Amino acid sequence: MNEPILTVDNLRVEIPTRRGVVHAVRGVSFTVNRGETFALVGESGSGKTMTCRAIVGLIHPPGKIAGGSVVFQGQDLVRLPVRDLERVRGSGVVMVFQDPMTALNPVLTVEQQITETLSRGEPPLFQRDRAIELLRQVGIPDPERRLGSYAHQLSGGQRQRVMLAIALARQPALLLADEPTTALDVTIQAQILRLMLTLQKEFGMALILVTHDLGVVYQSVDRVAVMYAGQIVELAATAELFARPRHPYTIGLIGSVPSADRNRLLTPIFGMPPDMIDFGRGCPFAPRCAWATEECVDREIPLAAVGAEHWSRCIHVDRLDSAPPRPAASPGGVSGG
Amino acid sequence: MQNSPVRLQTTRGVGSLRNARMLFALMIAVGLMFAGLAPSSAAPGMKKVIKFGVNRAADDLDPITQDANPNIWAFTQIYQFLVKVNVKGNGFEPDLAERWTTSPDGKTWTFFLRKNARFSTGDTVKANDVVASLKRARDTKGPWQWGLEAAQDIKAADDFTVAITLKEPWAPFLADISLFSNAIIPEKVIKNAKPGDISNKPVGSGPFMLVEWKKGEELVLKANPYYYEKGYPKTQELRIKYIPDDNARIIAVQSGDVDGIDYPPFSRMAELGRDPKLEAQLNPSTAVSHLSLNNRLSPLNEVKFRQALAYAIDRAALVKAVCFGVCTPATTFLPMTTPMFNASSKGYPYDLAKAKQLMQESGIPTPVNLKLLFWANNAVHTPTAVALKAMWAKIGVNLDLEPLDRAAATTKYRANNFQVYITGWTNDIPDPSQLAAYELGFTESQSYHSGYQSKEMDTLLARGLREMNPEKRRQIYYDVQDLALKDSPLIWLYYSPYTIAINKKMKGLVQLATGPWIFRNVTVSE
Amino acid sequence: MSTLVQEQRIVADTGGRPRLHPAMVIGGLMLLVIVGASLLAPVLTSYDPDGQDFDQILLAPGARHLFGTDNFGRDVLTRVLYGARIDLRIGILAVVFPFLFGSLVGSAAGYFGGWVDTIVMRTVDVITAVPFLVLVIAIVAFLGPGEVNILLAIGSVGWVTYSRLVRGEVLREKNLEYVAAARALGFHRWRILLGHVLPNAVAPAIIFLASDVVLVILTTASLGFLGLGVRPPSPEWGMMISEGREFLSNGWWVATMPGFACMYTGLMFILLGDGIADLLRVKGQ
Amino acid sequence: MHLLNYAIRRIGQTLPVALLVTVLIFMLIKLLPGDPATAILGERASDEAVRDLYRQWGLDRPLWQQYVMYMRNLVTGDLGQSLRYRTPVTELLPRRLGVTLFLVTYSIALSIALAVPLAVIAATHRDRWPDILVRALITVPLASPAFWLGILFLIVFALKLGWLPAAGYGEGFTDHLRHLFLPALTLAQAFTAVLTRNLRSSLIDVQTTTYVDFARAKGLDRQAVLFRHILRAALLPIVTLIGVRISFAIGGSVVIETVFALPGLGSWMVESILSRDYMVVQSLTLAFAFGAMLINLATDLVYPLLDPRVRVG
Repeated sequence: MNEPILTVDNLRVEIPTRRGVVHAVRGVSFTVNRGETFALVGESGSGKTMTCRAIVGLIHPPGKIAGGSVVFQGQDLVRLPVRDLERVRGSGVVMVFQDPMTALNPVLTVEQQITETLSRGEPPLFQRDRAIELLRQVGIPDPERRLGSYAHQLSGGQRQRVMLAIALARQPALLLADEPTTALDVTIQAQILRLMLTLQKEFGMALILVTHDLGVVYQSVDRVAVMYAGQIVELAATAELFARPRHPYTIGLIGSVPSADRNRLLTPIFGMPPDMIDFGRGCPFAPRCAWATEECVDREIPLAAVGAEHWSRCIHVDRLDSAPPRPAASPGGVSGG
Repeated sequence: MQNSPVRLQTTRGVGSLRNARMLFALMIAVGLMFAGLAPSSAAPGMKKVIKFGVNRAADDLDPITQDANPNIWAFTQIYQFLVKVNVKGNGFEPDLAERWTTSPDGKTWTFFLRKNARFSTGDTVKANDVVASLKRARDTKGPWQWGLEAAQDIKAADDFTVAITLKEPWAPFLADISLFSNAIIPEKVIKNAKPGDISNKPVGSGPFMLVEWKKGEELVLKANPYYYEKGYPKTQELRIKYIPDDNARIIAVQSGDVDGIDYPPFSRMAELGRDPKLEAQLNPSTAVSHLSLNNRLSPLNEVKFRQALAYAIDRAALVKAVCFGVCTPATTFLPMTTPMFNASSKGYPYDLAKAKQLMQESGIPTPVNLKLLFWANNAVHTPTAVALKAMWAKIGVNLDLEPLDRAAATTKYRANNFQVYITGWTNDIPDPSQLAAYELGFTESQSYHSGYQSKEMDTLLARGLREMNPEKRRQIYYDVQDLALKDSPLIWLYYSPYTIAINKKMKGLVQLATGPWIFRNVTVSE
Repeated sequence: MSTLVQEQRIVADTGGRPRLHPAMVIGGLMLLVIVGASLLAPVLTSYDPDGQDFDQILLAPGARHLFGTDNFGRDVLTRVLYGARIDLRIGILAVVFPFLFGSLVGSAAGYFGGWVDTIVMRTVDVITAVPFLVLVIAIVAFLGPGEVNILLAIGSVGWVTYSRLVRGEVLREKNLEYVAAARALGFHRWRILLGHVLPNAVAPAIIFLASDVVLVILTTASLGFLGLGVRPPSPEWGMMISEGREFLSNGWWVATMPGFACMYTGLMFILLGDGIADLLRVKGQ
Repeated sequence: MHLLNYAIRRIGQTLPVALLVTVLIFMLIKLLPGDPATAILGERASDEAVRDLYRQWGLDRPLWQQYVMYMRNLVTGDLGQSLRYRTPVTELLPRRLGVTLFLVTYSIALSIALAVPLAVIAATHRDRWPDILVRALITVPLASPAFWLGILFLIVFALKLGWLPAAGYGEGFTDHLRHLFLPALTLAQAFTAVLTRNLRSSLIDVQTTTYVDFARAKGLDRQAVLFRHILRAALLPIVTLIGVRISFAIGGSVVIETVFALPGLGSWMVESILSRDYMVVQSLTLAFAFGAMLINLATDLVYPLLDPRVRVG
């Protein structure tokens, strides 16, 4: 069970711009096991999407992977020739995207987009049957009729299901899902999420779920990595993380999750995410952190084990259980600029 | 008048002899290979088709209505005439008429037809065909009726004799009868023709006949199988291709797409001459380039002003800039090649001082504004206009250039709605009378629309038409040339040659001074 | 200010402030050079653009005549420099008026719809049904050659493209919220159209403008080729090219030098156009 | 048969336009200074001869009568006679139409064949030297007069290298391909440049779309992604461009046909305008107008087939 299928080590992604180099991913390392459900959580711009794109080799130029490795089933995808990488995609790793409207080709039918994914050489009739079967598996009613539809003729939920059908066409071992429910109606979000988890079991895949919503994560994933400013700041099993968050940012995130408990106030995280171009050496969260001290700004802070299978990038781990020494940064406070 | 036909006859004889031998050899060779198949008459090593690129397309092949050279020059291939102009353009030689006589009073001309001439339909050319054709030419309204103006009666004496009675003795009659509009067409065709038939499907007894006409693109002519002279034309097919753009035409001959082209611009002659594959020919012509001045308008009605303008033109420079040296400054209104051209005339040499003095004498205050009308997009007119502007500026004349497309310019000019107009002339007959009447006689064309009118000139012109003594007639035309220069109703600029460029493999092409090419002797080696 | 989830774009151009596009800078410099050179022509060369010298015919480029001389012994460089004035003038005038007229008509058609739209668009259809060059040739043949007539001919056909472009944009813009808002505020419709809609709708037309200048200069050249260009002895480049084509083999410079000038100007306007397009796109975002 | 209905309705809508075009051109050419009789008979013709010809052609009648006569003939399919060639226009038209259609189609095909690889190279190497090179390269033809380029092509390829014929149209399809290569290439220059520019930016837009990412992410190889997903979508806006451009190409053929001595519609049109061959000018204008109309219609009809999001109507 604990056999790793993906090992990401010290992954770095850089995007040169006119203002300077954006360090989108800064030395991210984690492991995903076979059949496991793993979540990458963070604000927009924290580097979680870039991490996923880097794993499947889909960073748009001029952005590039600046270092590190992505070992999938024994192969380093970063150093793999494009032709071989293409072979790994689809049957090995697949990524699905946030907005199914833009992720489906508008001028190809559902059938065309499924069958082109299937391996070559199968007779057309067989491909058609496979397509119908896949659509049925993702819960599309009347799949025969839907084969000839175009993306714009489907509802949002149906589009996401079709995208899943396409992604599963070659039974991948690992599915990367980048905010798969964000673009959907709230009522449908849960359905899709449940569907994904069901399919994950059915296909025996590992799943990396990327989300900014800790609420999504709570009941459905095995382990969670919290990202901030291109780094993993905390990594732990889900229950452990929610029970014993060991990073101020995680605490902030958990605090900002709406819950059924009406008595609890939402605690916003004040301040702005940091500038991704010009970092100091210290903790990038320090300007927004209620526990921050001089030391936080002065030195680089490593990801350190803080418990069993629990890592955090905070030097004040021990003080986090007590109340913050001062209120968090004031509204409109320090920005990254 | 005598020399050149004889010389031509000789070369023709040799040519046909050689051709016959070759033909014989070929017949044997081909006969051995394809017994029973009709042999091609092309000599071995010779192309079966001549391709010739021209700058204007033929559009109408009815000889009596046409003014445009491409049509006229096609007539020469398709039709025959009673007599034809010799190569030099200064005399005549027999064509359908083997010989001719004049009555002592000079009023009756008798033409004796050769008996072996046949139309491309196979019918023999007889006197009734000649009579019908000439009557049609004389009696149908058109620009060329003057060609038979003098003919009162046209009769067939017998099948092969035609008698023409004139109103009065007419000096240029033989020249007139050689005019292209007097081409001989079968009487049958004339009688049965619907309007446009002759224009589109011409029938004649010339060396070639029209087989296909892609209008505005190509004329396909094939040898007339009944042509009276055996062994001619030497090449079985002639394609006249319309390639209007100068560059395209030159490149076509340089690259071998066609065997020859007409009118390469003067500017390219030196370069074409250097091309080892080509022969750039400057053929004597009857072309005179001139300015028509509107003598009706002030200050152009002042003879001194017109003379000043004429003196102020540096014709040598014009020849350099416009003709790249291949033209000759004009000294009289007549082309150098026309009989009775006065070679001792000095014309108007470039003399700026004299021009300025004449300007002063005329009392016309400067600057004078003049408008120059000319054809746009013409390789010769535009540079002429540009040069004139600079030259006349020196005597205080401010020339405003007005280029118009051909149709618009011509209409304006014909309506006398112009001040100065660049134009030019080519003779259609080897005699000064046509040009003299047109350019200096008011009745014919208001003196080339200049409006010039002179009793003295009119008298001279009338005498010139009727004087039968060659020496006296010459003197009359010398006087005409002097008077024309003195009155200067027009300004003559330069004489230009015809230009053609042909592949050196093409032999036997002749271009008459009146313009038409003669293709009957042409061969092109492979 | 606080948000639960902060947005930040990782993509380039985070500044949001319009930057000077390099194409714009190069194009602008080129424009400066050619305008300067044409204005300073009398200083830069001692020759007269129409000054003929029959002893100096078709001289190859050399020290005395950098671009050689033509068949009248005129200095080609001098003519090219003076020609720049004419070509820039034709190019810009023949574009500005159609642009103004076309934009106005097109926006009115798009905004008011109904019979205004019908009349305008049918007129546009009629004009576009005949190939541009053919129509211009007919009009120039009618008016006679000359600079003003060329301007009129090109202008009377050229506005069509602008009116189409602007109409399409106006149709899109007029349904946007700000128009409804302006209407709700009781602004007069002309004020809404000219003050609000048009400035937003005119961007594609402005982008087209720069490439249209190139097109106009080339059209003028084609007219020259067909004998319908400006009047000689004007040193207009198209005329120079078309007159010089007679000498391509024995005096290549006569046609080639103005050809290069034409290309230079074309490149310049294309760069300027790219720059403007970029600027407007940044603004539009 | 929804499409058919639409097509019929569209043609119905454009008929008044075509009618207006005939009026416009009829007026325009009749207003041109200069007349066909003078153009044909030349400057030496007698006034009488010119008047006769006018009467013969019916050009002495009032303009509106001439127009009615023309339209009446038109309805019966009679385009009138070429005044200059004394031949029915319908007899002269097919061959010349063939030349121009061949030339224009050929040039568009060449444009696409050139522009697609150029644009792909440029877009995939965005802002790197191949892109800069391509973009610099295509501004050259965009900014040079077509006839000038045509003459240079003629000198280099027909004359110096002797690879291709210099003039004419040839007989038979392969011969046409050879003869028309240089003219088509010259005509294609400007369009290639425009197409490359548009296609490049279109490709760049499409390249970064999520559906292309997804196509890659789901394991398609580069060829499949390029041809099925990127090019197909990127070519969509180009279809409209081609429609617009064809009528441009027909206009451009006026000059190209003259440079290369091709007996097509364009050169015929100019010749006919210059010789005031009224009937030919009218007929050709009508032919051009119908052509433009058909092309617009075709674009409108084809577009929904290519892009399912767009519906006819």
